[in-house]
Amino acid sequence: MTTPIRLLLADDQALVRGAMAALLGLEPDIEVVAEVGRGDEIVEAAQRTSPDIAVLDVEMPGMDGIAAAAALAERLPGVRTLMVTTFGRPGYLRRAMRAGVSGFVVKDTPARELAEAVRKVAAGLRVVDPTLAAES
Amino acid sequence: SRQIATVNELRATQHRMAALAVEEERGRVARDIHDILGHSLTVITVKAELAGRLVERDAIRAKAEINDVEQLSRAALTDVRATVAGYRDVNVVSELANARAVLEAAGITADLPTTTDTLPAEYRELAGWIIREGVTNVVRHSGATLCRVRMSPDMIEVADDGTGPQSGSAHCHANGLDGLRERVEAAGALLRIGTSDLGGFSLQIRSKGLT
Amino acid sequence: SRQIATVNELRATQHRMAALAVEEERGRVARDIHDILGHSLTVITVKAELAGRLVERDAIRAKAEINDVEQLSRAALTDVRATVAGYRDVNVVSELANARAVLEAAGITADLPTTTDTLPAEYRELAGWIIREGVTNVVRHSGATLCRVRMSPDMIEVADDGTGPQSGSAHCHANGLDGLRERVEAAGALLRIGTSDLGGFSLQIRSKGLT
Ligand SMILES: Nc1ncnc2c1ncn2[C@@H]1O[C@H](COP(=O)(O)OP(=O)(O)OP(=O)(O)O)[C@@H](O)[C@H]1O
Ligand SMILES: Nc1ncnc2c1ncn2[C@@H]1O[C@H](COP(=O)(O)OP(=O)(O)OP(=O)(O)O)[C@@H](O)[C@H]1O
Ligand SMILES: [K+]
Ligand SMILES: [Mg+2]
Ligand SMILES: [Mg+2]
Ligand SMILES: [Mg+2]
Repeated sequence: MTTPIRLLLADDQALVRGAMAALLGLEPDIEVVAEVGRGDEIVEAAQRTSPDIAVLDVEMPGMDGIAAAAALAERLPGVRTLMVTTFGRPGYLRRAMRAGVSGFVVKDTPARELAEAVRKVAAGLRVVDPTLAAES
Repeated sequence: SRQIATVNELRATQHRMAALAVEEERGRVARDIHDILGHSLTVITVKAELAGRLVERDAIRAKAEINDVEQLSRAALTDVRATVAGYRDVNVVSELANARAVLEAAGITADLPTTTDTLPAEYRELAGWIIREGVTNVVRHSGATLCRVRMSPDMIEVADDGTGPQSGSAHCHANGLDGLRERVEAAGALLRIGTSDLGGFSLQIRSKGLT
Repeated sequence: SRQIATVNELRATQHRMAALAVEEERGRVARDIHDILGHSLTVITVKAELAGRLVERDAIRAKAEINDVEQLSRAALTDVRATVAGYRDVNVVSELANARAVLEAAGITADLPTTTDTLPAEYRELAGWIIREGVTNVVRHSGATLCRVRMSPDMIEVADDGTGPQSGSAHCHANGLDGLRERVEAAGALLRIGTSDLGGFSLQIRSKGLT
């Protein structure tokens, strides 16, 4: 088997973060290497753990996930980003695309689809949830 | 004609206020309540999925996740019932939504939790009370520019960056904090009043284990 | 003292109306929340409890229950999303409903279309915007007793019987009508401001063919 995809997960909702990390960790080809609860801790955690992909919540204290994605794109351009959110609010998708993210899906995307989205983004493809495209 | 001018002015104010009240109510409170409930449902969904995946390979962890789901949905249901009961009951969700509206109207920056997941069922009404009294006090007494609400499983705090507690400044009819203390102690917890790390007033509920 | 009596009476009315408007809106929000979440959360709670009991003795049934919980909470979340979006989305139907509530709260007679059938798809969002801004302006600026909304396949109008347009009366931060004009022109139509046949202000969107 090839080396697993290294994944950083950022979400301020600790219970969601824990469950998502466990779900993604169940996938044989994914390894969760960092979990953070604040937007302003993302770049540092990524520098420390060198993930292949960062899965970022939008609404977080310290710095929102879209700004964090822009910071990652500048400091660690090798890390691809997948945004997750509970609500797609106006402007999110547009801002996220401008910040250089590779994907944007809702947080409750079924785990197998989420893992599929992670694989696609890690492989350099784009993933956008159609419900979010409509809401944003 | 002076009277007519007054009447017209008042009528204009009246119209403006009614329209604004409706707008505000719709825009903020409703959205905040739905947001918070939306976050609860997100946790429930993700944890239920995790439980389903674990059930065949690790029954003990699966059971722990299922228990969490039950607690979370029960808590959310309590909030929904309280919210629907004509806003009569105090509950953490609608008080957070109201806090945002009140602080915004007062021009005070609000730093509020977006979810109430970690709060156990037995503290959800108390949390509503401390938020209501604490935020009202911030608006009325603090001179603050920032009000922050924090919650953990055994602590709830309303803090500001205003003048902080002053000795002997309570007016003679003050009973907001006394009433709150009674409620908190009746629930077997403790009320702490002090200076916050933001430099102003801090109002905290702490579970007894923590003191 | 007669003036004071008038002032007091008006103030009382004003409070009553604002309170009513808020109450109504709360009632609507409460109904939404109840309908969407009350039932789902009850079922989720019961099924989670059942799954917890089954997990050690019948993994297959436990798994079926927990899958149901997942489906139910995801569906409820979808509904909450739609509701939150509904508080934001502008469309002709919800703006007409809002207009009725706002005008009633302000004590202005509302003459509104009862159907929107004749309005073509490409004007339905625009119609929502002109109704929202036009009615807000009637409430805030017109001093009117009557507000009328008319729609035909190529025209939408918000008219009132108030003071009408006044030269140089726009306050310095006004941008409601400017913003509306931008939207309307971006959609290839025209915004007209003038005096209505009711004697007050008229705000119209007209398709270009009609000018
Ligand atoms: N956030 C705050 N910043 C500064 N002072 C405060 C703050 N909160 C409360 N206080 C002080 O504590 C006093 C007591 O507060 P308390 O809530 O008991 O009474 P009150 O707000 O004055 O009256 P009420 O009975 O209407 O609540 C206040 O009068 C005020 O002097
Ligand atoms: N129905 C009306 N009756 C009388 N005057 C009106 C009416 N509608 C608008 N006006 C006048 O036109 C001006 C510009 O309206 P506009 O909606 O652009 O700004 P505004 O309502 O004052 O501010 P904003 O919409 O930006 O909050 C108003 O300030 C008011 O003087
Ligand atoms: K793994
Ligand atoms: Mg968040
Ligand atoms: Mg008080
Ligand atoms: Mg306006």
